[in-house]
Order: sequence, then structure tokens, then C-alpha cells
Amino acid sequence: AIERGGAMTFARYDDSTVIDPVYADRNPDLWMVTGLYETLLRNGPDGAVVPGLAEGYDVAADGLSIRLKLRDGLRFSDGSALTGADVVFSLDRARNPELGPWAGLLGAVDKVSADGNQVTLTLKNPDPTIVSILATFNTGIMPKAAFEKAAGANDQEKARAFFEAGPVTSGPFTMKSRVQGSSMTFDRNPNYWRPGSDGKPLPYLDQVDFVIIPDDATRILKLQAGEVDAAEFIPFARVGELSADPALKMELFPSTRIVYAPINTRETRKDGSKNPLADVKVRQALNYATDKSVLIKLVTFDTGKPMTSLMSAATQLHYGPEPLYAYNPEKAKQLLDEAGLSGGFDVTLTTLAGSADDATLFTALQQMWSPLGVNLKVEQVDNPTRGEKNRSGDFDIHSYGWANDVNDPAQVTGWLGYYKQRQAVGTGWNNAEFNTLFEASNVEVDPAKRKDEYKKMQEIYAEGAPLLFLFETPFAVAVSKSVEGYVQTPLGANDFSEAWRAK
Amino acid sequence: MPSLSYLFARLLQIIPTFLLVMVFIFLLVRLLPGDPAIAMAEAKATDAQLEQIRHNLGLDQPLPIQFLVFVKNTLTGDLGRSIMLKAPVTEIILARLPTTIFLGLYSVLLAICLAGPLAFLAASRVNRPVDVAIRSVFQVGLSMPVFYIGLLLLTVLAAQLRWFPVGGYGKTFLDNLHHLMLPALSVALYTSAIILRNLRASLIEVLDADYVQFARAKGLSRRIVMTRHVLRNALVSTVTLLGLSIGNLMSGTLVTETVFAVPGVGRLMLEAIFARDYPLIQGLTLTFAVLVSVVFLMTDIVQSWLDPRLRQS
Amino acid sequence: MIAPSPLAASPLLSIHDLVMRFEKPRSLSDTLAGRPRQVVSALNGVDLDVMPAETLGIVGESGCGKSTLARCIAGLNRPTSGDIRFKGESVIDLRGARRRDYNKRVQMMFQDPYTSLNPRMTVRDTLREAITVHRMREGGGIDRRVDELLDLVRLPDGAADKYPHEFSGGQRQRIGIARALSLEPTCLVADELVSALDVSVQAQVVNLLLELQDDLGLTVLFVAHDLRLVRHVSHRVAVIYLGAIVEIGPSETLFARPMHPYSQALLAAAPSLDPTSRRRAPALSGELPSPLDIPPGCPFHVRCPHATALCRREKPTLRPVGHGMTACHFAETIGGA
Amino acid sequence: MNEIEKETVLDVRRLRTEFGLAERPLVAVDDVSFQVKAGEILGLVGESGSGKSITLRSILGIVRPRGRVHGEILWKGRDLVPLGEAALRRVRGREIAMIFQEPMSSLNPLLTVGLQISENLAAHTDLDAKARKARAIELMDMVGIPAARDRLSDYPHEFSGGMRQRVMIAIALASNPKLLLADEPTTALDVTIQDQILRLIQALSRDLGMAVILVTHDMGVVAGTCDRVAVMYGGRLCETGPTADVIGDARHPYSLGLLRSIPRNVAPRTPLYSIPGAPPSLDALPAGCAFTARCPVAGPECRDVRPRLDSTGPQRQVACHHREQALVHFSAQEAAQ
Amino acid sequence: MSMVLQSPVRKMGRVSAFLGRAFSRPSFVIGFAILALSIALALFPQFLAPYDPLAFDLGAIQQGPSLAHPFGTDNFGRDVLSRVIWAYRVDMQMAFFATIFALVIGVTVGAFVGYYGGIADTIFGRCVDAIITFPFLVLVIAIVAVLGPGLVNMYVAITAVNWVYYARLTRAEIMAQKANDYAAAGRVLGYSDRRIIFRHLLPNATSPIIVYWMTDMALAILLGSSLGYLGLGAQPPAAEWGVLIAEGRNFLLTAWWMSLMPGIAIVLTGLGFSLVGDALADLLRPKGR
Ligand SMILES: Nc1ncnc2c1ncn2[C@@H]1O[C@H](COP(=O)(O)OP(=O)(O)OP(=O)(O)O)[C@@H](O)[C@H]1O
Ligand SMILES: Nc1ncnc2c1ncn2[C@@H]1O[C@H](COP(=O)(O)OP(=O)(O)OP(=O)(O)O)[C@@H](O)[C@H]1O
Ligand SMILES: [Mg+2]
Ligand SMILES: [Mg+2]
Repeated sequence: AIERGGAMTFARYDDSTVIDPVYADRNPDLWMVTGLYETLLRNGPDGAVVPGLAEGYDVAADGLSIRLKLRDGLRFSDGSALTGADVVFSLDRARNPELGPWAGLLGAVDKVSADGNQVTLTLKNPDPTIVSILATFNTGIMPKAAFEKAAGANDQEKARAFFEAGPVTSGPFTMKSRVQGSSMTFDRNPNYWRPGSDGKPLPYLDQVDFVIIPDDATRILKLQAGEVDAAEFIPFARVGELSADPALKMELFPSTRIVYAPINTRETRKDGSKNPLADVKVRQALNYATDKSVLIKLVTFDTGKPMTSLMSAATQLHYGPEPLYAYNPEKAKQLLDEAGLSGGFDVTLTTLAGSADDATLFTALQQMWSPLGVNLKVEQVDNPTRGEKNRSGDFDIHSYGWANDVNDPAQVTGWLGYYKQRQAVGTGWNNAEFNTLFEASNVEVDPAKRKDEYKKMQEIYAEGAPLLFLFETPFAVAVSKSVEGYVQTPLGANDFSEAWRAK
Repeated sequence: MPSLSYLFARLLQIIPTFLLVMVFIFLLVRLLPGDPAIAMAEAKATDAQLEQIRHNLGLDQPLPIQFLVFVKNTLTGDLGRSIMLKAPVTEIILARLPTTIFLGLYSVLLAICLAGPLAFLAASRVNRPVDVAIRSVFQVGLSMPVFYIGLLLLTVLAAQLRWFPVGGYGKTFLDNLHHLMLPALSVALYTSAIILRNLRASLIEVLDADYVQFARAKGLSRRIVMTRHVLRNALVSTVTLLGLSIGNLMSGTLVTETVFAVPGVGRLMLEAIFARDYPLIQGLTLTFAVLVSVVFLMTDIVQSWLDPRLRQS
Repeated sequence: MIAPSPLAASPLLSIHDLVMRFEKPRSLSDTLAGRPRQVVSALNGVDLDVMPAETLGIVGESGCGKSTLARCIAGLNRPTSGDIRFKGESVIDLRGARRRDYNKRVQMMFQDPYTSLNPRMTVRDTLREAITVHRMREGGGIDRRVDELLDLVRLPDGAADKYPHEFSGGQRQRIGIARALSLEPTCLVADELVSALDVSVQAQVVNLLLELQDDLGLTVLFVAHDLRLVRHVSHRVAVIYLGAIVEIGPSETLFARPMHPYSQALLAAAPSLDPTSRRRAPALSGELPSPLDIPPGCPFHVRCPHATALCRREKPTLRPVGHGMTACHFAETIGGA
Repeated sequence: MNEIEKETVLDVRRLRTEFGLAERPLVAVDDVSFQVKAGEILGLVGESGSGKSITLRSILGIVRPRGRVHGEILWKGRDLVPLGEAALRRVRGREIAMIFQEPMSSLNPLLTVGLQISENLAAHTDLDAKARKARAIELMDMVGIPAARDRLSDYPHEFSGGMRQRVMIAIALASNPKLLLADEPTTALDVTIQDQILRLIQALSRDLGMAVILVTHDMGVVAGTCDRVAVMYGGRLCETGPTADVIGDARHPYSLGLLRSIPRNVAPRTPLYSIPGAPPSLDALPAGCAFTARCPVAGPECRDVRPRLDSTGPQRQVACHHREQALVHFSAQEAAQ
Repeated sequence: MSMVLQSPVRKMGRVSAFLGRAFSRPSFVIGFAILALSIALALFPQFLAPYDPLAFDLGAIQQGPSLAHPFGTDNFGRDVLSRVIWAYRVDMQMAFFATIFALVIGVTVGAFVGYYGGIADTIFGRCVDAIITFPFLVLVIAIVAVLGPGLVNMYVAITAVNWVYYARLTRAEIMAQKANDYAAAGRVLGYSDRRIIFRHLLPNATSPIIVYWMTDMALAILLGSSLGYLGLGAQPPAAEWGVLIAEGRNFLLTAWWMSLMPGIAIVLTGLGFSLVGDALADLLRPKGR
């Protein structure tokens, strides 16, 4: 049975800067937000949306308003009551485009109002994602009064001061102390609403200590030495070894993380030369010529799965009956012949300097593709340069990774395929049908119809192959045998609310 | 003691050096490729967001203006806001600096404790087995990259033998001594090898010097000859070397802080570079330069305290 | 330019009011504090004529400016003011080819036998270089000339292909002489040529110098502090004190009857080889004043036993007294005493 | 002769000092024997590298650890050679003091002159700090350093060469030693300063009854200062005797040559006598007489048989197989000039 | 030109005498042997390495040292021995290219500045002050960041900082040599400044520069592998010791050979350079007068 009390120490790969629902923009920030700030709705274990601070929600038939009722007796960590006013404050902050990068997610919201515990969101247009957004970290509820009391001339300064002072929170934990770059301590929030399996309020742990250890090997050594209870981002190469360690549990949490390689689909390269990859057949051929199982073995040490769609299988509305472009060199050869490129051609893979995974990817692809006459060359750049090349279309193929931040397929689909957003992840792939479907799906309130639109989009995308579809990877976290119940959600959030430690 | 005017002159010398340092830093950071805005926003941001970020950072101003602003702000202690950590650079650096200074002092101390006695032993038994053994061991130390020494210490002393924690930073002073022992040692090993080599050589030279022979001819006791005449003179050049190797030491902390997960400015520097955090890189480089200058200044003072010939400015 | 008198032979080198000051670098704080720049006055108005084929000895205490004078003449230092004329022509501002031309005729030899030869070049390399750079000989003539020179300075045949460190100090000085002679100069400046050598070897080099001078009709400026040697070698001798000539005259008369009190003290202090003529009191007390801070009036007055108020006030000029010239207000009385 | 009454304080017998490997030693001093009496100044002359300094250092035992000393050094009857450091320390500085050759490098540049004097006093006397200071001032006064009180807190680099040499003498004299070993105390100095310092040493020896060994390579200094002289060549003694006798009537070909190469009683600008060749290097000495290679009268036995230091008169010793030929040879030379 | 007539026999004699002295020192012999082997490995890895350093062998992942794989295999089944051997090529290259340009530039600048002094020297002095005020690695890393990671950029970055050290050394050495009378003699003999600098002063200033160069090559390897380790130097999959250690970093306890073997190679090569450098420092020290 569950035991209450005690503390655990968690080794992180990077530190948070500001854990604020609105300003969080790097994974180490946003994956911590829900530990401190509860949202109105929550994502259940299966990914479905369930009630959170709100007892439930009610979308109007026209899709233009949502009503939510807050639970009774909600209180912040300092004991003050959590009311509709706090919700209005928090959501108005979240959708203020002047502030954080996530305001666009609430772009459809026209007005948020509250009457006691009744909260109403009025929308400008129907938005099928709005319910998911209300379960997303950026709509976490902050205490209006306490925040406004914080020192500072503008919201940014206030947010910082509020955070530094050990913020008043609505989530399962409060922040007790923090040394930037080094450590952080979360304390149990005694006023958290959600009951645990023993009927008393969560969380079970009194305290969670975080230590920041960017180096993978050091992080693992620390875990093995028993100095910490859990270590995140275990390199896949070490998963086998740690699974065999009797003192540890090697957890591979399902994730929405995918690893893929955008292909430049423009007719000409940046330097003006003709781009062979503009031909869909060539892109398909390269996909066929890539043995994903080998890559999965080499890069993820068999912890990954081949991609079955543009989005991970853990994403809502995913459609992908089978792995895309199963290894088929003959088919690849044939496609290249059809494209008139049987004589072979040069392709450059832009890799991230210092990344062993990219290096492996390159070595493997080079070996896989050379029988086809594809001469793969490598260009090593740093992260910002890769970003710039991606934006300006100055690349052939490069690798990228992605994990959803929102429990809805629109984010990843827009990112990867919608031309008007970012030229379909910089590939320049511009499919009119796909774009129309995407736009329609964003205002489609009928779930069935939307699901259908998503199925079509995923089919079109797979066919168009603007990516090298590689693989999905889990979140690998190694946890001491004495700690139970820690979860990393498919979106990456660190959830300590139901973790407990055996004495 | 060195005179006030000597100190004053020495301080004045720093000014032109520092102006140049500022120019170097400024240019270097402006030359970094890649857009800090992109680095900051990563892939997901829109173009409008990028523009906004650039404007906020003042990156849309002409370079000379940016430089003047940089100088003015630096002089008022304002190094800008870190992109990556979203906080004033000065604040971040001040928070992290003590760790690095602690680590630096700790390793200097270790290096001296390690090298000093052994150098004496070696110099008093020139070319005998003890001397050869000491020199060989340190010669090997000299050929090892700091990160490798760190890794070995980490694997053997921390992971295997569990004598020391694997990494990180303690909370109390003693705790820190314990936590930072290995990182300090891995930096110290290299520095101590250099000190040993130099100190041994200058001890041998000083032992042979006329004034030491003369001191012996005066019939002074061995203790007085050794401390007053030999050690003090041998230290003059070693102090310079120690000052000069502070740069090495700083470079060392850059690497060890990464290997040992020590939250100091060294690791921060690497992170800032990988994140293209202009203001932070600027601030950190400046910090390193200030640190090194301060150390140079201190060695100069110690030296002029040791050696009266250096006191005339 | 004064027309050379047809009677007296015209001087080969004539030095007029030569002044050489070295400015010590001033630190930033000195500048700010307005402290004046420290100036070393190495030469304070030297007037000197050197006649063709004569040997002029120059003596004086350490730091009095002997080397500086030699270096100014050889063109290694550029004097602060004053003039040096070679055969009537000013040489101070010579550059390039004309400077080379001058140096071909006025060569210098150095004190330190260990540092005056390039340790990485054999004797042959050293001599060949000088000969080829100045095109003194062509083709096979070069090596013949090298052998000739080595012969001239009495170095054995095998010497040419050896490196300097394989020679003794005296031999090295002779190599230095050969190098100077390779340009067939008319005037040699010898700065402490034998001071670094052992007594037993000094004579070898001095003999060689005397012999060469007679054979080749060379003019020699012989800078040294060994009075006995200077007396033996020189026709005329100049005594320098704090960067100025205090007495100059024919060697014999100057040594027999020094006029200037400083010359007298110098001679008295020089150890005599006669154990029976021991004196008990030191010839001169006190130290040489620092060239940073030269006393006003007669620079010697602080150490001079005969100094009067006039000496402290007024700097005596070099004027003819007896057979030579002396810069002392009371040369006649003191010299006569 | 009242000389006989004076007590012999130092008796050096068959001193041999070697460096380097025991199998192939470099013998810097070989078979050197001499005595020094209280109040006597013994001159030790010889050219550079002849082992003068090593002889002095051997007496005080400071060629160790790298030099090996053999033979007997009887200080007031007690042999110093086998003594340990601790025992030697009571002799050094207290009974036997030494002045080093290099005034520039023999004072510790980092310590005040006052401290360097008083540490000697602290080691050898019971004086308290105040008394030491008073004594230090007294000593500085004695060696002629003006404003002694103010200069105690100065550092060596603030003194001129002559003053430093005087400070060294002050240090050496601090505890009234009975024997002063003065290693070329004036070589680095100007004649006028040299003169002052030699007079000082002479006066001290006379007034305090202190024995002195004065190393020099200048025969003039010997003539002016020493009571007796020992001539060294290649690590061995070749001639000893009263100063006047040796200078006036040298018997060893080396001493003869040395004296003859100094211009004295010769016509100006005539060739000087010169000893052929160069001083020997210690690793190439013949088994016999070290001077063989340069000796005008050497016979075949000189190379192989080492000449003994034979008495040739009262207090006169010469080590040469061909004394008579030498004398004849040099008189003939003189006559020829 | 004046070299032509020099008797070659004598020259040879000198060289062999020098070598004789050198090879009678154990430290030089050891250092020389290590370097000779390193150079051989760097020149001919294709003949000396038993396997292709890049080829994956998924059937032989992380096998410990054995007869087939004396240094074991890595996490892709690549032969560690072969990778270490191929890394010699990269690292020895690094030792050379990261230092040679700094040497040439630094020596030239140092020689001129040291000879002429004056305002150029003052400016130089300030620049040196400013540059040495940065910790070396900080500056190099910052420049690598400017140029982007990779070997060539690393050479550029190191050279940009490192020349200062050569220039400083050369300047001091030239100033010291300039004080010698042979330099003055050259001027009196009417030689041009260029001739005096390059034919007279510089040849006499080379010993300490060469000695420093030796230790600097060792430092360059240390620095290069540190950068490789941090991901800023040589790039995977290329074999370079720092990169190899970084790759093995995750397997310190389970597959220790992955990081230990390249570590030993670094230490050995560094040792070779410093032993030879130290021995040369002794051998080239001017013989006492
Ligand atoms: N380059 C220089 N810079 C500054 N001062 C100099 C320089 N050269 C000479 N002096 C100073 O000028 C003065 C005269 O020096 P010089 O070398 O001419 O003396 P000297 O008579 O040759 O002495 P010595 O007998 O010791 O050789 C000295 O005080 C010396 O310190
Ligand atoms: N520590 C040593 N190791 C080896 N040889 C030495 C050592 N010290 C002195 N020598 C040698 O011993 C010989 C005698 O040296 P010493 O210093 O006594 O000569 P010196 O007569 O004092 O000469 P100078 O007049 O130059 O002072 C020299 O050839 C010298 O090279
Ligand atoms: Mg001079
Ligand atoms: Mg001596």
C-alpha cells in the first residue's frame, strides 16, 4: 500500500529558469509548471481530458463559449481561497500576446469572465482545441492577489519576484528554495485539492529535491551511488545496463517525442542548383532506403518505435496502421529509376556538431544509401546555425526532434505540415489539400469530422514524404526501487503528485 | 610593503588593458553566428516574435551605438539580461561566482600543498631516485587533459570507492570541501605539475646562488638559510607562475565544472555559448577577465612585497 | 666648415660638443604625478680630435661614458646633440648606403669576447658575410680573403670552420679584429678590447693591435680602464669624468705630470707593481656621482680635495695647459704642485 | 725577523678538490699546501679558472655537496675537512669569514642590508636586537658607508657596486673573524674604489691582527697589499714567497711570464712579452706540470712528471723542473729588448 | 650562399654528436620512441589498424579486450584499437597545425617587435595584456563558437590566441639577444635590419622557442581533445581521442576500455612531447661560457 511522507531527490538534466505558466518556454521550465500550478482541466492517464480545478466543463452547442464550475473550497498554498477572479486573472495573462510565447494557443478566446465559482470563456470562433488548452500548463491558475503584490514595474518583473519569493501555488507542490543552476526544493502543498488513493489529499511526498546535473554519465553515476533517487534523460545506450541493475527501475514512459529529418522540397537549393529532393519519388525512395530498425537499434538501443504517422502514436487523433516506408531497397531503386536519378546524386546531411546521435545517423544513412548511388555528405553546424538554415531553406536534410506541448494534434501538425506556419518545418512542402484540411480542422467542433480530417492529413503527409520518417522515443527515467508512482507524461511533464517512497 | 604609488600605478595600467578587453569581448560576441533570438526562441517561434526579441536586445542598433551602450552599462554594473536564464546577468554571475572562486582557491591550495613539499624534496635530492620518481609522476600529470583526470577521479574515487560524492555542490563549508575535493584535485593536478617543475628548478638555482653560498659562509643555521634565503627567493618566480597559471586554472574549471556538475561560472560559460546567450557570454568573459586581472594584480603585489627591486613603479 | 690648416694634419675624426642623454622610460603614474622624466647624461659636451694614424687612449671610471662615446662614433647610438665629422663630413645623419660606407671606414671591436660573435656562425661564415655584403671581394677571392684575414690575426688554418665557442677568449678577440679588418677600415674603435682577458693573454692581443696599426696605418681609439696598458698603447690619452673630457694630452706627459686633480687621483689609485712604494691613504674618497644627477659647476668638485667655491659654481672648460688641455680652474697650480 | 713569532693560524696540507664523477673527476684544486699567520695578508694570484675561489671555498667547506674535498685544513690545529655541517657552522662566519667574488650577486636581493648584517650577529653573538643594530651601524661606519643609520633599511640594489662590496666586508667582519677569505674583492670595481677597499682591508688586518687570504689576478694589487703571495696555475701552486721576492725575483716560468707581460719599464708601443697559448681547461691537464704546453723552457719530463713545490730560500717555494733555464731564458729576453 | 662552401662533414659531425648526447639520455630516448611511434601511426593508420574505424559491427557491441579486439569494441561494435590508431592521425595533426601557424606568426611578430621596440612594442604589450587576461580556453571556446565547431576552425581559434605566447617568448628572446655585442657588430658592419634579425638574432633565439613548441604541441593535444570532449573540436564519427573519451563517457564502469584506451594514448603522446621538450631544453641550453 501507499506510504506517505518522506522526500525524494531527482536529478535533472537542466535547470528551470522561471516556472511561470506564461513565461515558461524551455522544456525544463514548462515540464515543471503543472507541479506548481493546477489547470482547470487535466489530462488523464490515457490522454483524455478530465476535470481539474473545475468540476467539469460545458461547451455550448455553437462552440462559441465554454462554461466551467470551480470545485468548492479550493485554496492556494497560502490558505487563501481560489476563486473565479484568480481564473480570470490567470487566463487573461495567459492569452496576453505581449507576455509569453504561448498566448496564441488561446487566440480564439474573446473574453473570460467569472461569477463566483462560475467561469465563462467566450470565443471569437469555434476552437476544437480549447478544451485541451485548458488542461495545458500555460493556463495554470495563479493567485491574483499574491501576484499583484509582488514587486516590479511590469508583469515580467513581478513574475520573477513572485517566483523568487517562493510562490503561492495551486498545484500539488510549493517551491521552498532554489539555487539557480544547482538545486531546487519542492514542498508538499497542504491545500492541494486532489485526493490520493487513501482518500487524503495528495501529494504523498513531503518534499522533492531537485539537483541539476547536465552531464548524463555523472547523473547516472550519482543515481548508482545512491545520492539521488531518480535521474531523467537516461541515454538510451545505458538503458540496458540500468534495467539490469537490481537497485533500480528503468522506466520508459510513452511520449509524444519523435525524431525525424526534414527534407528540403524546394525546386532549387539555396545556392541556385537544382534540388533532386524536390521530386516526391526521390523522397519516398530515400525513406524506403532507410532501415529504421537499424537506426532504432543504433540510436535508441531498441527502445524506440518506427514512426507510423507524422505524429507520435501517443498523440490524440493519431492515425497510422503500420510503420511508414518499411525498409525496401528494391522499391527505392525503382523509384529513383522512375525519377531518372539512377545514376546517383549528392545529398548533404546537416548534423548538429557534437551530437553522437546525429553522427550515428549519418554513418548509418551513408552506408544504407550508397548502394543506391546516393552520396551522402555531412555538414556539421551548431544548434542556432541549424535553426537558421532551417528557416532559410539552406539545407538538404537535417535532423530534428519534437515533443508535443499541448495534448492536441494541431500543434505538431501545424508545425510539421502547414506551409503558412513555418513552411512545413522549413521543408517548403506546400500541399494545398493539406493546408485546407488543416485550416478546416482548426475550427471543426464535431469530433468525428475532425478525426476524419486528421486521418486524411496524415495520409497525405505520409505520401508527400517531406520528412525522413525516423522513430519515436520514450522518456527514459531511472528510478530507485524505493520510489514508486513517479510519472513523466507523454508531453514530458514531471508528475510527482502520486509518487511515494517506501520506508 | 609596496608603496601606495606603486599600487596606484599598477591599477592605472589596468585601464587601457581593460578597454581593449571590452573591445575584444564586444566584437567577439557580435561575431557569433546565428541569431540569439533564434537560439532563444528555438524552432517554434514566429518571425514576428524574433523581431520583437531582437528589438528588446538592442540588436537592431548600429554596432558603435551598441558598443557605447555596452561600455556605459558595464561601468554601471549592468550587464544586461540573460536570454537563456531570463534574469539580469550581473545577478546570475554574482550568484554563481562564489562557487567558482571557491573551487579556484581550493585547487590553488591543493596544488600548492601537493607541489610545495615535493618540490623541496626533489630539489634537495637532484637526480636521485626520489627526484626522478616525483618528476615522472608529475610529468604524467602534465600530459593528462583535465577532463580526463576528472573522469578518472570520478570513476575511481567517487563511483567505485565512494569516498567522495559524484558531483554537485554542498551546502555548508565543510560539505563543500568534501563535494569539491575531486573537481579541485583534477584542476590542481595540472597546476601543481607546473608549479613543481618551476619551483624545483628555481630551488635548485637558488640553492646554487652566490647569496645562498654566502649565507652558508656566514655560518647561519640551516633553517634560516632555507627559509629566509632559499624559499623566499625561489618563491618570487613561482608566484609569477602561479599568477600566470590562473588562466589555466580558469580554463580547468570550465571543464571540471561540466564534468562534475558544479554550478559555477565555468559551466555557465559553456551553456551560454551553446545557447548563444550574448549578454551572458559577454558578462562571463568580462568576469573571467576581471578575475584574471585581479589575480595578476595580487601576484604583482605579493611579488613586490617579496622582491623590493620590483617596487619602483 | 673651417678650412683645414695646411700646416697641422687635419683630424680624421673630429667630435664637437657631443651630448648623449638617455631618457628613462616614465611610468604612467609618474606622468600623472608630473614627476620629471629621469635623464641619464652619459655624455656632456665632448670635444675631441683624432688624428690620422694615431692611437688615442680613453680612460675613466665605470659609467663615465667611454662606451657611449665609442658607440656614438661607430654609429650605434645617435647622439642627442653635437657633431661627429669624419674627414670633415658630418656622419650623424648618414643613412643607408652612405652609413655603410662610413662604417666601412670606421669599425668597432667589442669588449665581451663571448657575446660579440654570433655563436651559430663559423668563423668563415662570419667573415664571408661581412665581405660579401660589402662586395669587398668576388667569387673565389672571398675565401682567399678569409684565409688572409685569419693569417693576419695569427689564427691557425683550421680555425675557419670552427664555431666561436671552440676558441679561447683571446682568439675570439682576434676573430673580432679580423671581422673589423675585413672591411679594410681606416679607423678602429676598440672598446675595452682586452679587459675581459687574462693578463697572460692580453699581451697577445695588444701586440697584434700595435703591429696591425703600424702595418696598415690604422687610427685607433683605445678605450680601457687599465692605465698601464693605455699608457703603453696610446700616443695621446683623454681622461673622461662624468661624460666630459677633463684632460687630454700626449700619453707620456699626461702620465708623468697629470694636470687635472682627477687624473692625478686615477694614477695614484692604480696599483703599482713595486711593493716598496706602498701608500697608506686612499687616493680618492667617495663615489662617482650618479649620471642621473650631475653636480653643478665642476662635476668633480664633490670628490676634489682642492675644490673651492668657484668650482662649485662654474664649470671649467677644456683649455690648453702645458702640452695638453685640461678642464680645471686651477690646473696650473695643482698640476704644478 | 719578528715574523717568526706570529702564530700560524691556518695550515692547508695537500688540499685536493674534485667535481663530477668519482671515476673521471674534474680536479679543480690539486695538492695545494700553504700556511697563513695571524695578521698576515697572503695573496693568491692566478688566471681565471686556476682554482683560486675553489681553494677558498674548500677551506669553509662550502663546495659541498657537489665538490669533494681531500687533504687537511688545519684551523688552529683542528682539521676542518672531516667536520660536519653543524660543527663547521660554528667556524664559518665566527672565526673564518669570507667575501665573495661577486658583490652584485652575493647579497640576497630580497633582504635589507641591515638584516643581512645582523643575522650574522644573531648567529654568532649574544647581542640583543638593539645591540645588533648598534653594531651594524658601527660596522657600516667602519667600512666607510656614509649615513649608515639610514641605510640599514635599504636593499642591496639601492647600493652601488663599491658600496655593496663594502657591505660584504662589513658582514664578514661582524663577528671579528680571525681569518678573512677575500675572493677578488675588487675585481669588479674601479681603480679609485679598489684603492679604498684594499686600504681598508690592509688597515683591518694590521689593526685587528686578522689573517687575510686575498685572491686576485692582478699583480699590482698583490704588490700593493700582500705580505706573501702564492701563484696558482691549473689548480696547483707553482710559486710562493714574500711579495717583494716573488715580484722582484720570480722563478717559475709562469710567474716570470705573467710579470713580464705587464707593461713596465718598456718603451711605449713596443711589443710586450706574451705567454703563448691560452689558459688550460681542467679536463685536459697533463699528468705533469700544468704549464707545460705554454712553457718556453719545458722539457720532455715536464709533461709526465709533476714538479714538487721545492723550497728555494727562506719562505720561498717553486715547483719547476727547469728553474735555472727559465731564469736564463727570461733574462736573455729582457736583454734582447 | 655562404653555406655552400661549408664542410658538410663537420656539420654532420656536429649533428651526430648532438644526437649522441641526446640519445644517451633515457628521458629523451623514451620520449623520442613514443613520438616516432605516434608519427608512424599518424602516417600509416591504414596499414596498422586492424579494422575499419567507422564500420559498425552490431554483433560485437561493447566487447571487452580480447585477442580479436585488443582494446575491445565500442557501443556500435567498432574496434577501439583501430579507432585509437586512426585518432593518431587527427591528434598528431592537431598538435602540428594548432601550433605551427601560431609559431610562424608569433615568431615573426615577436622578432620585429623585439628588435624595433618603440610604439609597436607598446601596442603589442597592451594587446598581449588584454589577450592573456582571458583564460586561454575561454577565448578559444568563444572563437570556436564564432567560427563553428570543427578541426579547421579549432586551428584558427587556437592560432588566434596562441601566437601571442610565441610572440612574447620571441620578443623577450630577441631583446636578450639584441643586447649581445654581435648584434651591435652587425649594425656596425652595415648589415640590414632584416639580415640582423633573421640571420643573426633569430637563429640564436630558436632553442627556447623549439622547446616551447614541443610542450605546446602536447598542450595542443590536450586542448584539442578537451574541445573534442566538449563537442567543439573534431566531430564524431571521426576518431579523435577526446571524442572517443566522450563516447566512452557513458560507459565508464561497464565498458571502461572505451575511454581508458584513448586516455592512455593522450597521456602517452603528451608524455612523449614533454619528455623530448624537457630533454631538448637541457640539451640546447647554451653551454656555459
Ligand atoms: N642604452 C642606454 N640606456 C640608458 N642608459 C644608458 C644606456 N647606455 C649607457 N647608459 C648609461 O650611460 C652612462 C655611461 O655609460 P657607458 O656604458 O658609456 O659607460 P662606460 O664608461 O663605458 O662604463 P664601463 O667602464 O662600465 O663600461 C651609464 O650611467 C649608463 O648607465
Ligand atoms: N661546481 C663546480 N663543478 C664543476 N667544476 C667547477 C665547479 N666550480 C668550479 N669549477 C671549476 O673549477 C675551476 C676553478 O674554478 P675557480 O672558481 O676556483 O677559479 P678562479 O681561479 O676563482 O677563477 P676566476 O678568476 O675566474 O674567479 C674552474 O675551471 C671551474 O670551471
Ligand atoms: Mg663600457
Ligand atoms: Mg674566482
